[in-house]
Amino acid sequence: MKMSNMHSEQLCVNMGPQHPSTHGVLYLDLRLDGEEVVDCITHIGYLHRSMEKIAENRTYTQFIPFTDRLDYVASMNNNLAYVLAVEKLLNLDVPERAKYIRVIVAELNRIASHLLAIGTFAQDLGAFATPLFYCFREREKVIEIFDEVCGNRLTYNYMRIGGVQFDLPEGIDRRIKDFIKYMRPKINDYEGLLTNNPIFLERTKNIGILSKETAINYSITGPNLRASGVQWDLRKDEPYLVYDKFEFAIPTGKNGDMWDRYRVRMDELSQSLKIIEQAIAGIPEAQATVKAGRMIKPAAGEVYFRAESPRGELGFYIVSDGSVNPYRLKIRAPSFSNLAVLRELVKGVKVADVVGILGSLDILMGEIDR
Amino acid sequence: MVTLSSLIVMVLVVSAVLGFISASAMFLIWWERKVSAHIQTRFGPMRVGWHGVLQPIADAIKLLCKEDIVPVGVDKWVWWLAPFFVTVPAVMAFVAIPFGKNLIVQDLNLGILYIIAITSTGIFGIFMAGWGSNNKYSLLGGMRSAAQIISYEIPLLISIITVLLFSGSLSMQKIVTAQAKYWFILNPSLFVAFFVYIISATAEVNRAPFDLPEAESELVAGFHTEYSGMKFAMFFIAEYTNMFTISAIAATLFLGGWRGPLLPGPVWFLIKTYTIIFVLMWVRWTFPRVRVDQLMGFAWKVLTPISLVNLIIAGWFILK
Amino acid sequence: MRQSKVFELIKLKFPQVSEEDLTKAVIVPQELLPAVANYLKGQDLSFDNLHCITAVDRLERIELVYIFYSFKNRQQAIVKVYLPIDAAEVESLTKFYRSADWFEREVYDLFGVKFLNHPNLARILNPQDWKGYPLRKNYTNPNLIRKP
Amino acid sequence: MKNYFKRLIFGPIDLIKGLIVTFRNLITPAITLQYPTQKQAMTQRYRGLIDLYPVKCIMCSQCVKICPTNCLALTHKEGPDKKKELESFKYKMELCCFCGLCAQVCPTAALYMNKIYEIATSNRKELEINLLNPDKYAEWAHPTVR
Repeated sequence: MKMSNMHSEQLCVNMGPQHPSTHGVLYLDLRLDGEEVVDCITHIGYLHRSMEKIAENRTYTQFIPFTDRLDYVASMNNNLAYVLAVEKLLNLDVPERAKYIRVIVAELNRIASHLLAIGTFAQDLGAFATPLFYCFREREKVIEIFDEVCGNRLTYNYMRIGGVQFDLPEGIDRRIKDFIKYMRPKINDYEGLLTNNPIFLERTKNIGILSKETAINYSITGPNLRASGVQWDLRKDEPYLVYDKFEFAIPTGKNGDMWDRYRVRMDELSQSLKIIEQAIAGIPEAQATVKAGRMIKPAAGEVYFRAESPRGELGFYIVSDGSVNPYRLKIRAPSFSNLAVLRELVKGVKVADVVGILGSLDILMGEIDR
Repeated sequence: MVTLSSLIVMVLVVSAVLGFISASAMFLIWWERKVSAHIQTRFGPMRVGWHGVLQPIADAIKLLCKEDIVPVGVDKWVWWLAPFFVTVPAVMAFVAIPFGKNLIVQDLNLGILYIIAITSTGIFGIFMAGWGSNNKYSLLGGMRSAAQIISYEIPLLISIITVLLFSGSLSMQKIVTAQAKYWFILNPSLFVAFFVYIISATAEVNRAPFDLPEAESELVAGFHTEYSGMKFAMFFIAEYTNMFTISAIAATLFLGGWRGPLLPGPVWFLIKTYTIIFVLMWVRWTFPRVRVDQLMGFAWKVLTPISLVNLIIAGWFILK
Repeated sequence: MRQSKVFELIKLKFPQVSEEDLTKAVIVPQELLPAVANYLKGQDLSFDNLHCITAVDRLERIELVYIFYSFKNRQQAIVKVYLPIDAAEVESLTKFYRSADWFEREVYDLFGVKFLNHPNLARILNPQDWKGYPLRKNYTNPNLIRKP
Repeated sequence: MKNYFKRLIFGPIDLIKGLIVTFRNLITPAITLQYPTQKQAMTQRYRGLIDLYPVKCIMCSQCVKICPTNCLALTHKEGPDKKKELESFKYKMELCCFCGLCAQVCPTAALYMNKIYEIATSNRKELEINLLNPDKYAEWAHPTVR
């Protein structure tokens, strides 16, 4: 007998803004029929700091620390995307060593961010804290490297327009190599803990399926798009910095379900390790540091630049009027579009899967609300 | 006719049992925190006493001193009584648990049936908490819990019946005596029954990976979301007492109870019980949580058929 | 295919469009936007992805910026719509691209551009009862501190 | 049906794999530090609070101009020998975002960031720091540097 024609009174559950697993201050207005989700209305904006307005009142250099606060898990990538956009506006070329350093730190940060994504995803599925703690342990190693490189653990403010703030410190290449050696077996640990675990498979396979067409139509980017089977990675398809010199694969999924999204992130971990290995081996000796640049005056014009951040394509649309402050700065945050699809994905799933799908989309409210 | 001496004995026994229960629950809370911490490569509580042994006592004092918050719109009576309805059955089950050769409060001749019947009533408390809290998360947790416990009762009972076929008695002491030759777990049929029992008992006491009624990530804290202070502590104590009970039953039914060489009976009994509890904790901190429909599917599609087939095979063994 | 090629193709079909000198973006008249979007999404150009919508307040006008992307041809197209600041209204693109939903709400929230036929045009980042459109240049708020 | 039995048999094996991972971690020693008693050494480049060598300062106000949150303020006066002299150098710590731009832009390295990170206080007044006071950070814990 089909149970689908049995309905109970609709239950309205306000999930968030304070809830253990809404990844920040997200508010989901869930309409439940028993345990099944009928509708889900997403309310955002609890973390709105009006970054774009702030940018209009800051110089180009002064805005770099603010980009740290967008996607605070992957600050390096935010710095990078912003700095590259300004450099494109200025038509500025960056020393080769600075490019390599940027690649290394951006990929390290991608690993840190993906680790957090995997850990919190497992946490959302109810593997209480254990995978999260393992991921944190490994992420800590990355953060310690960053601490050494740029002196901060979360908001790095490391990139500068035209280069980087500091050169790599003495002996850091040894530490990064050690980290790669340490990280590889840990990935196997996660595989043992999660990938083939029957409960995990049950919870993730064929749930929250995001088809290729829907993903493109909703402008989903990053690992979520790749999990839906679109082989698209800006690092490969529109290479910036020196990504075209490295060999790496673009992991893609087949079905676009939760498991595929998890799988793509896991594979990207090892691909990033591969990139870092090559970058460390090929890093040239040269000047990489630049002054902070108090007065940067690009010519009037507009530029749109996007870079592959761990959550997708982070775009900066900068309009300059020739003064020291940007006339308009638009941040095209990947999580913003990625969250928009949530309503589509959660219709008809159980309430427990809502948090799972949310976790698998790997959103970050700092970036969505800006 | 209650004489003075029997009254004194009764009071002594009751206080001993209650003392043991609270001591055991506190020890288990500390142990769980330690096990989880070390699985996660942390230290866990380290401040109060040696490696934080006194942490549960500190927590209990803190909870006792807390303001008793009554949320607006709760169903007062139901909400107030729920913690008692959860805790009392958990305590009552101790009457028939054999700690040693003569160390049992009352060797009921329907011992195991009594325990199962009493512990099953704990669900009333959980559902009352879910209903009375006037909170949607609590309500969902309570409903999940009711569905879950009723479905897992079936494989649980069938696996116990398999044991009873071999022991030939419902009395806990007689079941232990029946294992004089060998532990029941060494019997292949009862080996299967042991796992069915452990899994369904885990679900019965709402432990991970079946902790849906209090599913942290979706239901905040499930049925006890709105409880604080001592009422919350009672839920907590009930959870750990129940965990002790099911492990004690497993030890009695399958691992020979208090039987064992060299060491005295109660020691053997506690070793076996705590080993099972450790496994439960280990499992809890490893696996993701199952979803509510998968949980029910697992009970009806996997555990119940297995236990039924197992029961038939066991019966055939005995009749042969 | 370059941006200029896209412009030529659109120009062929819609003679009213023009090209912005500085950025080479395609400027589409306000009333033609749905038709152009439909054409862009169609077989000829197959821009299947509306990557981003944003706006720039140019004091006398508001420029809407649409960034389209084609995964088939691996190509980007920037389309602009000039709107008068006092009557900023344009047809919504939600029926072609579902990503437009939130982007348009954001532009509405921050710039006050009304998107006609949008399914749910409500503020998205600011509270529902917020006064004014923060990213407009003439926006005032006692808490807004301008710093040179 | 075949799938059912396959999962029944291979499922537990994969579950045990997970249990082995956690057990391996159970017997490895903990990696966390007992915070107030054990502290991590700070790195060379760690960006703590802003600190000043008043003698080195040439009052160019570059730091004040580059600060994105406007947390620095300095005034100078003419000293007895017609030389510029620092009059006050205020640092509003509650506004500081620890970006380090001021320290980077300082031409004489007069402004630098020290390693203090335990900066919680119950009094908001304490967050407004006079950088000219030599004992300004005396009460706060100075961590070791790696």
